[in-house]
Amino acid sequence: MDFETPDLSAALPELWLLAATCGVLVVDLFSSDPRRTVTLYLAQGALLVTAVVALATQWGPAEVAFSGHYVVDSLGAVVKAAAVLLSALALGYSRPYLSERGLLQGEYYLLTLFASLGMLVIASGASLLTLYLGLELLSLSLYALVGYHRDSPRAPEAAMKYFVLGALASGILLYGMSMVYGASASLELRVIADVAAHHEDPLLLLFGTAFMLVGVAFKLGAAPFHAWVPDVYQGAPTPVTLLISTAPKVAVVALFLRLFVDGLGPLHPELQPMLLFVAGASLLVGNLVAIVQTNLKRMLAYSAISHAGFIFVGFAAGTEAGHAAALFYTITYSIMAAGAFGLVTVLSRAGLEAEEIADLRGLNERHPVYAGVLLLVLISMTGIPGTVGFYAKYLVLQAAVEAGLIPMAIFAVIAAVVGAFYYLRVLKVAYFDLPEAGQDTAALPSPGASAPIRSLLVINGVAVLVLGVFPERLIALCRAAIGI
Amino acid sequence: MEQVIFYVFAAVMLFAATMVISVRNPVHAALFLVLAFFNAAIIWVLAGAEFLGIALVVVYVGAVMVLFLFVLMMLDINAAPLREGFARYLPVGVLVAGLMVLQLAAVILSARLELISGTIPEPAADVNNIKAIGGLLYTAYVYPFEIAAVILLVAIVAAITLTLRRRTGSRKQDVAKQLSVKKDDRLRLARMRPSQRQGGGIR
Amino acid sequence: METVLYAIVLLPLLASAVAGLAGPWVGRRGAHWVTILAVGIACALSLWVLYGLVWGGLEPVDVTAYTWLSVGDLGLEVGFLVDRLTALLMATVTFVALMVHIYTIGYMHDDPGYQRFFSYIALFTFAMLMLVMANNLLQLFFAWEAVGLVSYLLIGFWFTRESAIFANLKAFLVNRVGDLGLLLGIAVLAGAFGTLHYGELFAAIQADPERTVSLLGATEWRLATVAALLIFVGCMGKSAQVPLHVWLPDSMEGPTPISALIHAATMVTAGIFLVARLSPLFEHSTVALTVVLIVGALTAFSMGLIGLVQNDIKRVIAYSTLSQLGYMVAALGVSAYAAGVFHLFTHAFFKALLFLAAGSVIVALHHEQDMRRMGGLARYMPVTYATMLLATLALIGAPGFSGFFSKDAIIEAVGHTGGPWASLAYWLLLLGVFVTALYSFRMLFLVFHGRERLDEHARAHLHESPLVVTVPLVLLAVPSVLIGLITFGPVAMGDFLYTDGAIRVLAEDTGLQYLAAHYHGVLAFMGHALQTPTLYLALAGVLVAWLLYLGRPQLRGPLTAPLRPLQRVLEHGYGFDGLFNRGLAGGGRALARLLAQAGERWLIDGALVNGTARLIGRAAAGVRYSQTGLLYHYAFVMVLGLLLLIMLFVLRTLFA
Amino acid sequence: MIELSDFLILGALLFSLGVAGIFINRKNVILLLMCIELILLAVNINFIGFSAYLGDIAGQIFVFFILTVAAAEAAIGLAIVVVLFRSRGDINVASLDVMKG
Amino acid sequence: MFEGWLLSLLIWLPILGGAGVLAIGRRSLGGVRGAAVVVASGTFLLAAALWLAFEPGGGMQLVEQRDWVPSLGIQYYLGVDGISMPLVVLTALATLLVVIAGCSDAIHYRVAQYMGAFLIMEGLMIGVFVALDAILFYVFWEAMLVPMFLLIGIWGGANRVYATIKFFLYTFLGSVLMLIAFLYMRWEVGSFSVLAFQELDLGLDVQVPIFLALLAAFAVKIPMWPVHTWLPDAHTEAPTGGSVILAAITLKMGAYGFLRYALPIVPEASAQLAWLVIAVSLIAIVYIGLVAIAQTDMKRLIAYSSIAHMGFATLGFFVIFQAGLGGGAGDGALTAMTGGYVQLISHGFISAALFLCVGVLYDRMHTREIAAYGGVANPMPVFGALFVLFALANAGLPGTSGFVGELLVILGSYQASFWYAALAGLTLVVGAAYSLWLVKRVVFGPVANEEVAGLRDLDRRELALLSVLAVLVIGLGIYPQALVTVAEPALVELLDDVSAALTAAR
Repeated sequence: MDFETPDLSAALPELWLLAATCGVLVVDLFSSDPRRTVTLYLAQGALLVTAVVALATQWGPAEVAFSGHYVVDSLGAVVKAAAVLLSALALGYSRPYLSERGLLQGEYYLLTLFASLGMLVIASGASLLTLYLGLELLSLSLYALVGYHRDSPRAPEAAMKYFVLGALASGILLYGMSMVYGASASLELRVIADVAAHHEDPLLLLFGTAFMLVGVAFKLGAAPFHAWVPDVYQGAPTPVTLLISTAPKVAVVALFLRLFVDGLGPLHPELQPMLLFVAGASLLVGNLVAIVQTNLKRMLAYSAISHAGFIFVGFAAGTEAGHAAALFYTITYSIMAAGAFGLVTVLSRAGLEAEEIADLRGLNERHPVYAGVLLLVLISMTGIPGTVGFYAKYLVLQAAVEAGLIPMAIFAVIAAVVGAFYYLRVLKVAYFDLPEAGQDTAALPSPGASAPIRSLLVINGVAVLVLGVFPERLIALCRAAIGI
Repeated sequence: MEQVIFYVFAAVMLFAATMVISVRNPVHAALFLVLAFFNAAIIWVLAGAEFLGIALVVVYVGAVMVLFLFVLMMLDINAAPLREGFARYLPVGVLVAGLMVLQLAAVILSARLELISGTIPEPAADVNNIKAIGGLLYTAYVYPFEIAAVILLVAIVAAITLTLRRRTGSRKQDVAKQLSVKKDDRLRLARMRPSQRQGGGIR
Repeated sequence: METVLYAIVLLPLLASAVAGLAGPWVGRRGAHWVTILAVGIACALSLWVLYGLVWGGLEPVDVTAYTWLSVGDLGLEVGFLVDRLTALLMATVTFVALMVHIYTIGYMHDDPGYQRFFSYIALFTFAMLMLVMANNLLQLFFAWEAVGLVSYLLIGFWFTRESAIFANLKAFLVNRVGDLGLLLGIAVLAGAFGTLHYGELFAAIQADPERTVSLLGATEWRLATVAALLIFVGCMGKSAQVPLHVWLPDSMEGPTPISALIHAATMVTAGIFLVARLSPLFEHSTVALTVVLIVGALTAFSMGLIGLVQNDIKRVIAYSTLSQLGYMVAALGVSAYAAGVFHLFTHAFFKALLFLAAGSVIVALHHEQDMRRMGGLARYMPVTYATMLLATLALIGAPGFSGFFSKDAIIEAVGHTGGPWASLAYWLLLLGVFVTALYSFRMLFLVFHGRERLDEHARAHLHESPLVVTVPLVLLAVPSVLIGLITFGPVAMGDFLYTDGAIRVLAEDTGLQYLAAHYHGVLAFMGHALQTPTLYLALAGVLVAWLLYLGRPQLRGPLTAPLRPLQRVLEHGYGFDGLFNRGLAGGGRALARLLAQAGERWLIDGALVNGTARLIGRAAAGVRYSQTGLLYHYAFVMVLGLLLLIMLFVLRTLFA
Repeated sequence: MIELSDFLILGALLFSLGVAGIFINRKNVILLLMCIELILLAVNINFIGFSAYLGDIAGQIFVFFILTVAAAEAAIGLAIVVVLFRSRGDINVASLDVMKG
Repeated sequence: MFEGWLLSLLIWLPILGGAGVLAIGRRSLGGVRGAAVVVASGTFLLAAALWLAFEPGGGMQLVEQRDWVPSLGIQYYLGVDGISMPLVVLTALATLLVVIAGCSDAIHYRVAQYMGAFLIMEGLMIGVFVALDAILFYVFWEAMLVPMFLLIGIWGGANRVYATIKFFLYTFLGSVLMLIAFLYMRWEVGSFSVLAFQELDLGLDVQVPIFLALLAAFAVKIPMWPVHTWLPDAHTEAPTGGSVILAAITLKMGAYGFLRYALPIVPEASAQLAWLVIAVSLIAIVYIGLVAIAQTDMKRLIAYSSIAHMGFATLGFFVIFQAGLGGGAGDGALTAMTGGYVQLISHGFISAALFLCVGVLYDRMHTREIAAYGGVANPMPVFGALFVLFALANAGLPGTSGFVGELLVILGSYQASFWYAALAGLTLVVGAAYSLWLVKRVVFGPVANEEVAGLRDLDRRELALLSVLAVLVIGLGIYPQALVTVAEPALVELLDDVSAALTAAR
């Protein structure tokens, strides 16, 4: 039997990140720095380099490698770059929070890096197997990260819920994959696409597709597979919440596109009603329940559900524009979510999680700059023009309208209006409420963050605005990634 | 003949699986799960997947299930009070599970798909299952294989992160922690609010 | 000529601006001098114009001064139409206004709002001049509203008095009802003919008098009738015809000079002028004319009756104004425009005189207006008494006095008009004469004769008013007495108003034409009066008044006892005031509150807007409840979702 | 001769049992992990059935990887169970309700 | 010289200036006020330059067209015609007044944010009026909500949170449907250019939903009955400046939307559904007028009167289909539409003035309850005079700007139906009732209490602000031709387009 050494260079970003992760592991082992500065910078550096490598080596027309398990294309490059950059951003916000709670250990960075590696794998997965493994790599790292704050009363519970439900979702996804495999006799998405396009009776494929959709919708936190989202967002340490709500979503969008576009694209007409169902349910549940939340992280979790609904509207459009819209939406949403959770991180300090909405009372009075960031992020999530959130919704709606899904588009915008309410409620607390008389202002959260992190937050907020005024680059990038 | 063997072992496996989810004692459940795995292994061998059958027994029964039992016993959980409510929710559970089986069966047994008529061919005697798998693993599947390796690494790191207790008794000065102390970390002013409406209308 | 017209109009405006805006700088003297000077010049120029038009060979002027707005084909302009009708009114307005201005110096002597008052009355003069000089309906409407505005300001001049600001609001709103009619009438005309210029409008109507307009469904109405009736609603508002008269008695809350100005020369006469000016339109609608006649006659009689039971000296005169306006309107209703306008003309003098004289009394008694606390003043205030007596005689139509000619002409004209409505009107007007005499002399006797019912404080300071007050009285008394003798022939009986087409009468046999045909000079007319019941009714009225209030006051109780219910009705003004205050104003406010409460707060805001919000909140709470926090419920929901997907979308294709 | 549908039905039953186990069970969290193992076993049976039916070895290789991942998953799952137990002293599923709503 | 940039300057000078004011922050109160006044004045001067540079009847002018988001076909496309230009100038004027009014001690809390919000909003509102790309329009349209939300919420009255959230959600809901309509049209036409939209030849079945979507946006903004209830709340709770801008400008945005979008893009549907708009306009005039009478809060009363007055605008715009569109004797369509347009500008002056007046009182007494006042004219004669003037203008007195629009609309709508004119004409009575009853209870009468007795009259700044508006109110009332000359050609063109489209459809 010939044993050929495969051409490893195709997977350069993954290999680099894996190598770098191992390097970080070793370095951290021998580092005695309690602040883990070296580890942090190495990890962030590794992620940034990964982004560069991905864009530099993988942008271009699709090429398959590793016997059909790996695909090199622009979508992968963009998703990888976005995912690792967002991961790096999440790391950037994390240190003060962790160090104040005695959580600052090298493992945190390692797990984040492993999660990022899982995202990379997903982004380039060209077979059911690779996608599954990438998803598990991502998920397992995240399970551990959610439970990372062992002494917190909530984190273990959140981790347990996340784990059990995530494993269930994986099982359902796998069941679907087994059906698709049975119908197409291959694990390779190219072959599956070929079979799907020429199958006269795609029932079994469709059957498998429904199961797989559950798995993907779960990971994206779309209703009715959303139940984990609020509990995990609330229970996880805030920097982890930040991570969960950003980078993995981008990867999961890639997962969707790989599975249901590259692979089962021909089935879209049958798939569309399911996607609409998921989209509608997410918009409804997310926006409704967010209204009655008092915990900021939980509220943002429900808002994440509703945003997942919007992403699914883009998927449901089924056109390239729709896919590009979903990708753009996810990336920009991640930037906003990073800003929001970043703010919570920055405002928190030991002994006080600034995660109740009421904790923001009088923020504008105390920290007008932070209040400004909050304003930008939240109105962006609302979809007000001038911020990037508008273009996210815009692209999705345009795709929906042009795919003839006008009722869905109308439903989505009305849901967005309902959603505007709870964002406004937060702004109301931050801007209109003053610190209560007699309330010691010192008892309110104040930034325990260092200057770099504060500027990071401001940059994050301004990015929302700048991208909202000059969205062309990013839109063009996302469209090019899809191939428009 | 094969059919009979299949049905017998399948029946035992289903019984074992049922017991897993219904017995009172989690240790018994784990043992029933072992039983299910054994039966599955036999069925797999019937279908020509000898390597996997063996691996299932070795890896699962030998390692994973032992881990389960180990944790179960380590945590020493009182089983008795946990039975409450089981019967109450059972009908709904059975209903949904039954519905699920019906749906799955409806598709699998649908005449439109030729799954019913399809038979599993006899495993060819000359095919070496282990060799075939091994040959592919390191060539066509090298990339997934590497990822699997990383997954195991993650499992190690994660398990350690989550469960390893660093010694807490040692006195160590944490300057960052000292610096970031605020008044409220030492002194907590209890703020008593009048009972407040839950659910966040505009206040 | 045009320069003169500009000067006449703009001088009072400028003076008003100076007195109003620069009040603190020009001071009190400055304010009254500048306004009096301006109105005086305007008066002189108006007389010159009148003279010129009648004797000096001036041609009537119709010029456009300024394009206010032009939209598409519709040009809305400001311009002057000065013919004899206008000139007559200009002269009257400016003359009376001048007298009022002078009189005001004395009357408002101590008032802190001195400059403001002069500013207002000059503005009033300006607005009225604009009104009578307009050559198109839009400008007329402008001035019409301006008159309303200034009257609003003047009635509420003492804005700290609740009653004053109630009265001015009422006056404005009631006038606005009339204005609505006028505006709609204008819209009808503009819509039909695309112009608002009098000349063009009249020509257009003349060309097609039978033109119709559809209002409700397919029913076609004659355009002339619709427009005339709508415009007459405007007239009813301004000229205080029943039932839109309710504002006028209350307007007595204003300072007395303004009452004089409003009731004599401006404002209330605007409606009469309007109908006269639009005679070419009204002539095309007998329906409209009949309505005008009935409304006028009803007003003339019914308002006079109310005058009988008033105790406030100014309110008596106010009701007398209402009654006299009714006469004028009735005259218009029988196409006796000349008689109506003539009565307007004479009435301006003696009514102004009545008010100013009453004002003289009021000031002398330190703002006492209740006649029950007067009496026997004749000996203290001889000039006031004399002028008031002359004015009263003019009012009741004593032969030879100016009022005699104008009122008799109206009554005769109505009497010589055929038809049942005219007969009814004739009887009402005749009875009105008796009533007029009764309440006029009742007032005169109560104020100037009999027992002094003054309080001591008032009596101590009682003396004749200063010259600045009495001179205008005398100056007004002269025309009150004489003007009829001089002008009756040409203006009312002659073709003064017809030659230059200011007024057009279509019918060939109106009552007035009959009179004119049988007119043989002033003396003959007076002689003829001896044969008519009018004179005797007036005499009877005077006698009854003397009997009840001077000669045999003790008879008053027994005689009036049976009439007590009637008295009560009269004291309540036939219930119009109640209807207005409680019914319309109160009802309107109740309706408004109902709408605000039920429509806005409950239905739209409560049920729809906040209801939706509540609904969403409930739904949210419901869905939230499903998030129990329990792992098995979460898993259950997920599995249900999976089953739903399969059932709805996969099995569908299986069984399709 | 074993029919493919037999395999698949077996898988389906096992899958349903596993899923039902997750939402019926209110007891021990570890039982949930066992149920997950059941689900994965069901998937594996499907894969092996198809693999044999199609004569394609890829299905078996997938099963191999699933076993690997399942082992890793079990390790992490049990680690979380331990953490959970340490933090609250029991691993009752019904008591995992601090966060809700 | 800079004409090619004039419109951009008008948009961006206030926005960037506002950002600069924000940056000054709490460092220097004087600096903030000075900078804000300078920026607002500069913008106003630019607007004045715009008026001078504008050629009446010259169609779209000062056009700027650049790519903005080329991959979506969104352009940075600006231009003005006779319809938008006066509104731009009005915006600059109103903002200048508001900024100057804000330089008093009444605004002492977070002055930089206050000024910054107004300036940024000014740029956005101007953007709404000059944008010729639908998405650009939408961006400005929506972005404006945020500063207004903050203005009401931070500096508003006691019930401000309810009011501002209601305001935001209501208008947001209306406008998102418009966005869908834009997206649909862009799908049809391949561009977001408004002018391209106007060329679009859509079937009636498509036009009607588009019209309804646009109606949702514009009706809420104007606002029309029954989606008006955000307005009284927002007006009431907003700080004085916020009320002024809301009344003077943002309501006009809705009306402008009808002129720029609804009528020219979907003329057939507009004609088809004109009865609906006419009906609610008449309801607004009569019903809302009555409701205004019952108000006990000054600002609420004025807010309701705003709704009633905007009913005249919408009546004027939509009665055209029944009032002899396409010429003819009297040309009621043009009359009505011009009337509606003049009403917009006039209402901008009058409502701004009235809200400023209420602000003057509020700054002194800190209550808006009518019952707390009475006899204000005694201690404040100058104020009383001006207040009476504006109230009379609000009641549509001839000689003030309030009359012009009402007259033209009544004349024009008579061409459609006598009863339209009659119902609209009821405002003569109802409008006078609520305006003057307010005057009676607040300005006139005996001094109500000690507090009123102690009021001081207008200071020079207040007097200057109100005098400017008084001059404008009277000026427009006496010489409306100045405005009509500018706007009429554009309105004629609009009417021609609409009538041509209707003819073609038949």
